[in-house]
Amino acid sequence: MNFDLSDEQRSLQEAARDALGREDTVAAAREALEDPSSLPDLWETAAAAGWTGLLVSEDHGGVGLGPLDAMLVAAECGRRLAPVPFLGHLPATLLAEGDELQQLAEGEKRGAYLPTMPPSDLDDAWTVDPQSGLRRSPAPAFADGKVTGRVHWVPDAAKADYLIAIAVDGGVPKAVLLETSQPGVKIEPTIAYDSTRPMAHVELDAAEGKVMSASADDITLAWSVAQGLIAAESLGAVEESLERSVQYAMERYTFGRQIGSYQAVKHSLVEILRLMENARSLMYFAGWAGESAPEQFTLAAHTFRVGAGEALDYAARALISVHGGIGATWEHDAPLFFRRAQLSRRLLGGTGAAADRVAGELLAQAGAAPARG
Amino acid sequence: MNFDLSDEQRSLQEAARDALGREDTVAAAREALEDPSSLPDLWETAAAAGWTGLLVSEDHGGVGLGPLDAMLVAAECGRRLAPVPFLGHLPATLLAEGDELQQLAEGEKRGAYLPTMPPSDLDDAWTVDPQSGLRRSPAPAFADGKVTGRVHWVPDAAKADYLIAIAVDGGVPKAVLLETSQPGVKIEPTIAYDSTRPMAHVELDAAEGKVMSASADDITLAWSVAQGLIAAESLGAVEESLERSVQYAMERYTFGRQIGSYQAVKHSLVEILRLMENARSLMYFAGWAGESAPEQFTLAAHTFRVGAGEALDYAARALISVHGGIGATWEHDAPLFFRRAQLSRRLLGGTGAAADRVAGELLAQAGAAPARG
Amino acid sequence: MDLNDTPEQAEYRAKVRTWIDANKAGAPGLDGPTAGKEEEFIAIRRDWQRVLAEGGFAGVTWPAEFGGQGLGPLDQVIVGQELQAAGVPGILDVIGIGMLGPTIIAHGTDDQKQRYLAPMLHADEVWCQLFSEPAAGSDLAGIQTKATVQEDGSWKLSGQKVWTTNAHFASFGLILARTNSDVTKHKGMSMFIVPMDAAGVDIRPLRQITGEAEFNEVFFDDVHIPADAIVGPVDGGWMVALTTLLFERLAIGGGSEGFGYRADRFAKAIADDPVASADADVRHRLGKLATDLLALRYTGYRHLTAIERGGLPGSEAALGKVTAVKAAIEAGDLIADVIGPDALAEGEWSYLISFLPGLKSAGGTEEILRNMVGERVLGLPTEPRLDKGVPFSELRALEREGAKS
Amino acid sequence: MDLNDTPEQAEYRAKVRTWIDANKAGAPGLDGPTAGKEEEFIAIRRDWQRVLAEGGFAGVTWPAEFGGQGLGPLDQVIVGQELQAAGVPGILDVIGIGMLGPTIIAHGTDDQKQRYLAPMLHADEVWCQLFSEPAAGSDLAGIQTKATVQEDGSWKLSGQKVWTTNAHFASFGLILARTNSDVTKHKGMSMFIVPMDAAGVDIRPLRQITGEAEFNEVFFDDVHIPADAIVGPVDGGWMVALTTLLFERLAIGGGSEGFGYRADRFAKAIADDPVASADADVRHRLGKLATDLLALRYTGYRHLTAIERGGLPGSEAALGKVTAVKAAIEAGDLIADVIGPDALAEGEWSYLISFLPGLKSAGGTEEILRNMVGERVLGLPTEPRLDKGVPFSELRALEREGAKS
Repeated sequence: MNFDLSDEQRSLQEAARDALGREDTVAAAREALEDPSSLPDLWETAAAAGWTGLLVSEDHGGVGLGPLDAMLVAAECGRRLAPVPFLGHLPATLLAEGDELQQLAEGEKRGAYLPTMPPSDLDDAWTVDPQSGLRRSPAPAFADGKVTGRVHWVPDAAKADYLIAIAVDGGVPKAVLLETSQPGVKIEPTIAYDSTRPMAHVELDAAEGKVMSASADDITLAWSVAQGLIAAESLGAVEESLERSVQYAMERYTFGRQIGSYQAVKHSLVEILRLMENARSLMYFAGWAGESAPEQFTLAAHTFRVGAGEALDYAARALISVHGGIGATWEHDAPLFFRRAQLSRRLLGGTGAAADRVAGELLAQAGAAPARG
Repeated sequence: MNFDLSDEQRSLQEAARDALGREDTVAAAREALEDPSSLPDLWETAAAAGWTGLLVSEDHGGVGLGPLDAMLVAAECGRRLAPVPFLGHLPATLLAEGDELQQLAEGEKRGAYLPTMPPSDLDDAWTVDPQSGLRRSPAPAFADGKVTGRVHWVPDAAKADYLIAIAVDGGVPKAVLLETSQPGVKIEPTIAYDSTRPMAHVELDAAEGKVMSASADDITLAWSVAQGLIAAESLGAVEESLERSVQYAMERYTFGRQIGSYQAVKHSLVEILRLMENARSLMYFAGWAGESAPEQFTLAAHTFRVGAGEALDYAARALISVHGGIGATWEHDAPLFFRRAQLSRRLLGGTGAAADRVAGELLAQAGAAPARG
Repeated sequence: MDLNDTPEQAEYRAKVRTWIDANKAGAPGLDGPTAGKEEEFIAIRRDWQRVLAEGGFAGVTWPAEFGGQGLGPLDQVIVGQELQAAGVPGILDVIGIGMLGPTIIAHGTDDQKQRYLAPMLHADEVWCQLFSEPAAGSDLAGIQTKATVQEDGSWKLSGQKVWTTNAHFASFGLILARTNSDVTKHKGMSMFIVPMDAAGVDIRPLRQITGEAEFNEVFFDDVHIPADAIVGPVDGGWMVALTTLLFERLAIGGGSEGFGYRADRFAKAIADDPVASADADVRHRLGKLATDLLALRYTGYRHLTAIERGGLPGSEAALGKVTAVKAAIEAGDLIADVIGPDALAEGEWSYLISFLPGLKSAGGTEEILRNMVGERVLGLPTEPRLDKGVPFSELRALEREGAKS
Repeated sequence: MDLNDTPEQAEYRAKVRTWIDANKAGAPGLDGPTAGKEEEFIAIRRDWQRVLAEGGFAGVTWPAEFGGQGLGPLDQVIVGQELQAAGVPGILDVIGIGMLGPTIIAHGTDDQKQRYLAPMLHADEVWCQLFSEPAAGSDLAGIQTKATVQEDGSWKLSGQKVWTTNAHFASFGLILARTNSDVTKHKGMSMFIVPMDAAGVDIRPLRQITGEAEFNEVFFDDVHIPADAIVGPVDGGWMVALTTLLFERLAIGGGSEGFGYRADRFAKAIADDPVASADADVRHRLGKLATDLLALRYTGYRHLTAIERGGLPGSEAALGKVTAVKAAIEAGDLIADVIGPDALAEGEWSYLISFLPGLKSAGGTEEILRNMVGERVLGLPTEPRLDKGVPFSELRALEREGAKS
């Protein structure tokens, strides 16, 4: 029994914290709301630290670490609202192969995974987030070696060199590597309520790409890893929100007392702590499952998504509330965490669909093994 | 503008409070948990006060009051957890006719309405609560002058003389008056988690009854009135819960202070107040709509059901919590309000279906009038 | 239960309606200012307030001697309802007419009433309220802005105010300042009228999450205030401020229906999506939040009834804000869950979602509000106070000590 | 991240498993007592504890000199896991072995250890914990049960305790009593061993909402306590009590997985209903509460890791109870919403729903727990205390005064 981070993992965390501490990424997030072009590009930082190849084996130019390591780094990025293009790139490296994989791992090229949800009880088919509304869109189609379809709300696509599209051929998904510059690929950058998450819609019109050897299981894994990464970013943001909230609750006085001495404030801060510790345990669950219990990884990654999402929803609002009116002003940092919470909740299927999948996994287990419980 | 009770309504409330104060119905509720036969029968009280004919015109032996008056009396019953068989009897008087109506109004006979939910977006047919599970059961069928079917969780059926069944004939509902003693009518008393609400399942096997002239709208009205009555009972229980909670919060000390001075307790009691005042406004909404805006009565009665149900869910748990461990013991009164909350939430379609109908009404309005908003 | 007008109210309503019909052609639209056109917008709305005032529909409850109509708060509500029904905006200076004018009527000198009320009514001079400070939010009596009396009886004012609506185009502000630090905090404040164009006044817009500047910060640096600009007695400002807050409560109690958050508006957004309209989770959430908003609407009628009878809604009326903000947050979350990130792009839902966190703290945090209601309505005991009987000048030292113990 | 045993743990686990395989034929079932058969049930479970003790599986962490195995808390956990996996009950006297025995080992005299520990281990004498009182729930140091020293050095004990598990068949209780009212409340308590069959001890079952008596009230009326029955110093009982509570924390930290509330158990109840299994609202609620319960399971492994390293879980571990109760309440509500009133009939869901309100307050209210975590883990300031430095005897007068001010 050792359900804790290893010394190597702690070093990785600290190194990430150091690397990301060099720029005031939170202030940059506010500036980028008015001038998106001002957003710092942290790609060099990521590549230098080896993060671009975090999940790639050393044979292919990576550093051969696992999902938990990736989540730990993502959490540090989330803490600083740092615009490191992880959500798109890392899952892409799980599906790419050959020279392109090497280029991605070494940070020479940037990848973007087109998030595609595996079939679930909600939709018995591969789907992508719709541009708008609750009805999910079908995943792109694969026919005659070509990919056609539209994928919305793709993180990190605007600056990507390679896309990994999931295209469906008679119900079977294929991972297809495309170059963003090639014919038939159109990338439309779109609004970002959270300036640090540049989003794009991707239009594929009979785009011809390289079909990777990834199986449906591999493709499901990429989706789940993406769930874990966005959850980890949220967890990091929660940690930072709690730290800032506690600090203010110690500094601010009302009616002659520090506001942190009032039960209403104290209990709310403890609620952040409770949700945060639960989410951290679920990150460990996902990390452990990714390494030692792959059959539980889908469930684990989605519980982490649900738990971290709930924690950030709560923490971002509490961070504003504890600061009173000033916390809701443009010049304050709290709204940047709120923006992060609002957008994260609705990306990659949203936390609602993640909760549905948690239920689906458990119901399937319960149905399959009626003697349990 | 006069959105308040009339003097007559206040008198009615006070008279009800007086009449119900003669017995310790809360203590009786506890005793009846172990000995259901010990439950006092308040029928004479109800008949003497004219409540049995509250909604019946004077021509038919009633007192000719409206839904708001009935809800006010129901709230007083709820406050005392008094086992007055209102939920079954009063809606029955809305559908009965002739001599039987006169007997019901005068309290000579007891009626029980078999709760039957009008078609909604959930089920496009008339349905009754199932014995168990989320799938609703079809309402009894009407064929060749006879009613066949099973209605579950019928309040007040065990002691009723007349039943009003809603039986469906080719999609059209008919209200049918049956005698409980007649062939083809079987009444099976069943458990009551809340001892003051004796419940029964009613089995109808080709039972021949009198078909009333009630229209589908009348039958829908009876359902909505039943929603309003159970909501009113809940509101009364909330008022009592708040009063008792506040009293204890003033008496009990911890760490040198009255517990009501602590924010956690204070804010929780204020939350009961908030939910209670909202529910009271919705009762007025339902009362006003019943009288002056019948086209809004369905919406109003169901919002009241939702609001009062939420208030009682919260208040009953808070009543226990504020008392600490002792509030969760058998000899304490708080659990009796908790039992009331638990059962009420699941009767007559449950508060969940009521919330769904509120949504359905508003969505229909929004769809029908796309220029609104 | 009767939502109909009394005959007198019906008559007044008819009169209002007739006037609106005759004048609405000249009324501006309901939309806010477009970027870069703020000044023009304000000029138009000033003109419209003047037209309303001349018609007798500004200061409806003000005494006739000050240009008002001497009518009751319900008549004020009728005016508001009819203007809304006609799609026509109301007065520009809601805070001045609704709260500050009545405060001056109650506590001002004759000269002050003479000088200030008529131009306020006609929007020739708009007013702003200068109470809140960065370090005195929930605890208003903790303000630090200081007015020091000069040899000639005039005052010098220094400090910072915040959350000031309309400051950037106001002519005057009503400002609460500390005039004596050697007494307990409630006892050493005075109220003044300050010209917003005085030397030493610096107004800076304060942008909210939405990106819009709904409020301002106002800085005062040795601003000269003449002796006759004090409203009420020296060191008696707290009572004057309470009057203003009472009129605020009246304004909120009478007017709002869930702060403009209407169930039908949110239902419409869901109804547009057939999948969402049939989703049990979405419907459940919609049904519950709509119930809350309808409860607010009918609670509003209960308050109006209380006002009609010459009273005020009980202190529990303040809980309406809690319900409104909670339901609107749930609605924003639901709608954005249904629509997806597109709802966060510019537009009404993005604005709603970004606006609510600020509204939550506006007018006192939810915690303070619950304390107030628990103590006033339920009679619950107050918390131990560390600041009782302590001169303002010693408070911070005491605070530090209290934190350590 | 590794949930596997170390080689030493694996070896110990194999040993435990071998022993259980050899002995489980003689083990009783997991069910609780049936009505009217409580005494028989307890006799059987006493016998089984004796068997466990002889096998070395009771008092696993007790020092060998007192009959224990001298092993670590993780080994204790392994025993529990293996017994559970085999469907075999553990010891009867969890409170005695887990908390009271270790307290006596830490603070008792040699004579006390000699006299009491062995019979406790073998369930010849079961123990109960007599700390809580009706007027001292969250504020344990507010106890009023009084022990008065007699001329011969013995004590007379009077007062009332509550929430006492196993009192009705316990031989001894460890009781916290006030021995000095003239000092502040934490400083005037002492800890005693009291025979439960002593004259003046009256034990009354305390029924819960479920109808079952999980606890007792115990009344003491001039009960004679010999001088050598004190545990620890006179007036030093608070430190002894803290030791007991520390062992309680260790027991809770190491053992529970959501207090037995498992996500799969609840999922099964929903899976039985195909309509519910496909309902978006039901699934959403299930997904969220299951997430909470899974978080608890994996939080438990983090705590075990801390214990394995020789530490204790942090104070935030106490929040596990909040999550467990919250998720279980949500599960009970969900399942009863799905099943309907039938779920409230007798049976597991009815029991669950009725049991939870009591569990919510057990071991301190949620409010006190959040205070504790906020102060210890987040370092937030405490609330002002009115009872600091005040002799116990004057506290009530002060309370009344504080309430008035």
